[in-house]
Amino acid sequence: MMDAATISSWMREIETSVRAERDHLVQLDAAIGDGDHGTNMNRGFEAVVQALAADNGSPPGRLLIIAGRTLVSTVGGASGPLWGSALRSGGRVLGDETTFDAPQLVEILTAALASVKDLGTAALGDKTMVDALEPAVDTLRARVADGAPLAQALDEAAAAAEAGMRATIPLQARKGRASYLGERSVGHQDPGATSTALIMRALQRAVTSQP
Amino acid sequence: MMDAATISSWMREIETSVRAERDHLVQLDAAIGDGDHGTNMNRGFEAVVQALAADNGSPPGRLLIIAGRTLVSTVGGASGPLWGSALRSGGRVLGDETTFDAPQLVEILTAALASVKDLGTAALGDKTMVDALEPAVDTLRARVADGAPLAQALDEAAAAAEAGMRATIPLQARKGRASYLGERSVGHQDPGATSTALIMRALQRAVTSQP
Amino acid sequence: MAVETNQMRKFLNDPAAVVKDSLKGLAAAHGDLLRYDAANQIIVRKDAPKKGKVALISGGGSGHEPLHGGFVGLGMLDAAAPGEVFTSPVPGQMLAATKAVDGGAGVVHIVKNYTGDVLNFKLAAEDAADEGIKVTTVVIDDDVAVQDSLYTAGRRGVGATVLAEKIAGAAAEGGADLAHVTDTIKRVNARARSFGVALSSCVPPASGKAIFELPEGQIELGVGIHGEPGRRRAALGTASEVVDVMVEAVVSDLKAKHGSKVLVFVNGLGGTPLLELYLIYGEVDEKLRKAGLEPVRNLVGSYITSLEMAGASLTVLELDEELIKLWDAPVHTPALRWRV
Amino acid sequence: MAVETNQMRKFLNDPAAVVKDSLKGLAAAHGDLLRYDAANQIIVRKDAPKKGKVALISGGGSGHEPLHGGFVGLGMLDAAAPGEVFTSPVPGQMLAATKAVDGGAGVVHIVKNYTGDVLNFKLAAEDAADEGIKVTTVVIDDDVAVQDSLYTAGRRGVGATVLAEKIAGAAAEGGADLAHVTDTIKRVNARARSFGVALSSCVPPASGKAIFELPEGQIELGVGIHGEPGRRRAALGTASEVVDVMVEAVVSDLKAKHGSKVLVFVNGLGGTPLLELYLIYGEVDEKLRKAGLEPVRNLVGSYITSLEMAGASLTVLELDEELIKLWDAPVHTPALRWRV
Ligand SMILES: Nc1ncnc2c1ncn2[C@@H]1O[C@H](COP(=O)(O)OP(=O)(O)O)[C@@H](O)[C@H]1O
Ligand SMILES: Nc1ncnc2c1ncn2[C@@H]1O[C@H](COP(=O)(O)OP(=O)(O)O)[C@@H](O)[C@H]1O
Ligand SMILES: [Mg+2]
Ligand SMILES: [Mg+2]
Ligand SMILES: [Mg+2]
Ligand SMILES: [Mg+2]
Repeated sequence: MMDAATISSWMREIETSVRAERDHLVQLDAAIGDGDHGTNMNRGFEAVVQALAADNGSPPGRLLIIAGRTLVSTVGGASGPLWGSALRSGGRVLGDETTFDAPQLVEILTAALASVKDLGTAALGDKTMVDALEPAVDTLRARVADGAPLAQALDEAAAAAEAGMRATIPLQARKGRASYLGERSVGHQDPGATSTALIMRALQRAVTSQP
Repeated sequence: MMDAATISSWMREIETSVRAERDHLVQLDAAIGDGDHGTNMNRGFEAVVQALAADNGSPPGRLLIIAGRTLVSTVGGASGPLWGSALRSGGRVLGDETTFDAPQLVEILTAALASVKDLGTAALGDKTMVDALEPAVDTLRARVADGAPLAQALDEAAAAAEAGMRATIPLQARKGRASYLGERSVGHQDPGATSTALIMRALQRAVTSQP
Repeated sequence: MAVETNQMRKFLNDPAAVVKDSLKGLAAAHGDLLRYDAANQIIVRKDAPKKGKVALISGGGSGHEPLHGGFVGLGMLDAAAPGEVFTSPVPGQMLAATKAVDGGAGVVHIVKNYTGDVLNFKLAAEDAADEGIKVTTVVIDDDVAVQDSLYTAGRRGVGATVLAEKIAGAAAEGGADLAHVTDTIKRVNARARSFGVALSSCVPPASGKAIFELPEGQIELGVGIHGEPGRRRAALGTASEVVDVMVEAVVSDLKAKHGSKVLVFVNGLGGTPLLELYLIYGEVDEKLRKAGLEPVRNLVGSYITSLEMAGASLTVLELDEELIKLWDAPVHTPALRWRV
Repeated sequence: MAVETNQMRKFLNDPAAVVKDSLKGLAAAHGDLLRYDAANQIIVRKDAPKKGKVALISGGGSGHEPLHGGFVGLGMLDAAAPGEVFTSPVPGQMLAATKAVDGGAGVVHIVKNYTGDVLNFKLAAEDAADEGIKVTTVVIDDDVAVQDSLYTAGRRGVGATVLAEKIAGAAAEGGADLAHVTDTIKRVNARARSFGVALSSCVPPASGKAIFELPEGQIELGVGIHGEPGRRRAALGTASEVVDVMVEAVVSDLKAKHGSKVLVFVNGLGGTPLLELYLIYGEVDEKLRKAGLEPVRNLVGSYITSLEMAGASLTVLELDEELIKLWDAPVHTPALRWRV
């Protein structure tokens, strides 16, 4: 079973890897955007970790909602509202339950993906974070349904996100700033898909490193 | 004896060598001024050559006055009024005489030097064109007084101008833009002294190449 | 002077605080017109809220100064919400600004069309609605360099934003209601087109690195205002050739009636001096007249910038009598002032 | 776009024609205020000569825009004589300008203290006097970066020129006579001090090359407005440290009475965006108050520039009631406009 601690360590894992990859994300965004994705995500998840550290005893769903609110109120840019609402809708799935299992984790991520697509109106292939998030969620759902061990399902989901991230390279962007470049967006990896892959890998680490 | 043809060929000789040294003069001025001395002098003497070509039959003194007016009305910068009034006062020395001899040439250049110093209030050692013009005029006066052949006297005068030009390198400028640099003006050759040396050398060529 | 240096050609204290430091200075210089609410990082018109007046707010990433904070004042914006450099502000800023200026007649959100701006303003508008404030939103998308389509993010909002803020601000100052002010902004956006070119990149303070490398003698055609490269790169020709491209792009898309009166906005991107902007204006004026348009108003200067980027943008607005009247109406802000 | 490229980050046609092309555009944009006399290369106020009004003219090298042409209009200059870039205009231009604006009450020549400007204006004033026009000349020399002495060219004229043109222009518009207008300019010059710093060189169109090389992380202290290097080079510190140097240089030389009201002019040299200029203003305002001076008026923007040079200058003018009244008086020029 997973609980509030799982969410907290997921957020800490994200903060660590986003900070480590900050400059890389900035470079990717400089190539086809405006060069701030690394600083945006870094600022946001630093704030999230602080907010959760200050929290005492909220259930996991609440923690996700707090994390989402924090992203919305600190990131700005496109990624702030998108990941912010994603985590908020994910959190609402759990209500006040203190623990959650694999199928519920699938529901959380399904709700998160839905709100990203709803708010951003991006579809698979538009060269956005959706290209990493959607395959990850689909993979997790399928493997959990097959009854695969969660650790393995999450590993495959993260791998699917990473594959989706790489698959954005040849695409021409249809959403976000990169779309302004038209053909010139081809040949570059989407920064948001890249940070999304980090977020899914962080989830796998958070869950498997659990006692 | 010298005449109007001497003045015309002097101006043509100046135009040729200033055009050839244009970029060098620009570089010298860029180091301690504002990088336009080469273009200024080039613009001015091109106009002078045109003006004299358009003239028919004016006496040498008038030609110098026309040349001076032309410099004043085309150069701008510090060098325009300075060389402009220099040639104008030099020309006034001759009135309407159609020929002039070595002692009169000394008078012309003496008047020219006087008006530069009067207008610009620069003294020897201030790191200006005066540092090239004054030794040249003094040398010419002395050698002509000694009864030296004019060609030789002019060669020594030009050499004195070139020595004065080089002697500006270690000086700290007290006049002109270079003075704004204070100690930083030390170690650079003054552009105006450099073009002055070209002008004196051009005079020597103009006179000696005479039939 | 300290040995510790900052590796940019910029006057900065803490690069992370550049926006706050600059807003502090703006307020210190123009305390007669506006105040800086540091807690919410918003610039608010001094006499706001004005009872019964429709309020206008705008916002977006910083680095485009004087946009938007420099346009707060009489006859223009009631508040501005500046984000970090090139990063959209967060909804909390727009919500605070909306509350600070609401005079009961409603608040218009003027939003440049960038995904981040649109989404953050959307969340703010929802929150404001929850608090019972009437909010309308108009998205500006005048940049013809970007191909528009249902399936893309659509065109960027650039120069028309300045014109819309001035013109709608005059309408609001004149007592127009929420529907009319909103409609006026939409009309400006519908009748204006822009195209930008860059001769250099710019250096965001946070990264300290140029966003792209542009060799001398090359030009980026179709750039926006966030240091992003343009649609294509070409050899830099004469100003006349560059202006041909800008005018053709704008005019062919605007499709104004022959003989229309137009407002011409020649905007500097931050690093291009006025000497060149006026040279460009001369070319634009001549070419527009050849194209059968009549420039009757103009604005020449750096009003919607991309930090210190060398470059310029052209915006052409087709005018009618009402728009001319509103453009000429009094305005008193740090960056635009006339008739007061 | 043509393959033949120009090797600068500039919008140019023929580099040799940049000044004329730009003046043409200025006149096209502001035909309501001024006209361009191309034959004499001067900008003249539209309604000049104004019978009985003292006329003000100024001039100097180009590359400092909006100075001087952008300051021609109601309440400021009657004419401007722009030379080639960074090169003094020739006497014929100032003579033509003087004749074009003389309304019988006399003409004041406002001259920035550069040998070239001083000598060319001197010759023009002599010619004007020969034609029976009353001309007075005031030389502006407010730059404290330059040590003054009887035996040198003396201080440069920089920021105070803008303030003198505005303030004396208001006096002339208000009907002051030649002696009073002349004296007003002298008072402004006597009560103003300036200091400039650069973070980059600039590129004159004629040569296409930077005048000096300044590595990133270095600053030139005490620069003028002709792309010349400063008095010394130092490591670039924080904005606060740089402003300490500027304020200390200006205040220690100005020696204003404690508690004096001052006008603070934070000027951009062309390539430094408003984001930074306001950041600088915030620092200056704070430090001046600490130094016991009271900023009651300010001007922040790029008004006397050095092409696209990155940098800024600070000018502080000690005010009295008359100077405040004249500063606040209506002005309507391309670059400065209020109360009309
Ligand atoms: N409409 C959208 N739907 C989903 N993701 C989007 C959308 N627009 C942009 N993104 C994602 O956001 C990323 C950019 O985020 P960021 O740089 O932080 O914001 P901004 O583009 O405002 O600077 C893009 O790489 C892309 O993955
Ligand atoms: N007061 C002066 N007296 C004599 N020569 C001067 C004086 N001021 C400047 N010069 C000369 O003028 C030269 C610079 O000329 P130029 O570059 O054409 O004008 P500017 O300095 O106005 O750009 C200097 O190198 C110096 O020799
Ligand atoms: Mg970005
Ligand atoms: Mg020079
Ligand atoms: Mg951004
Ligand atoms: Mg010069």
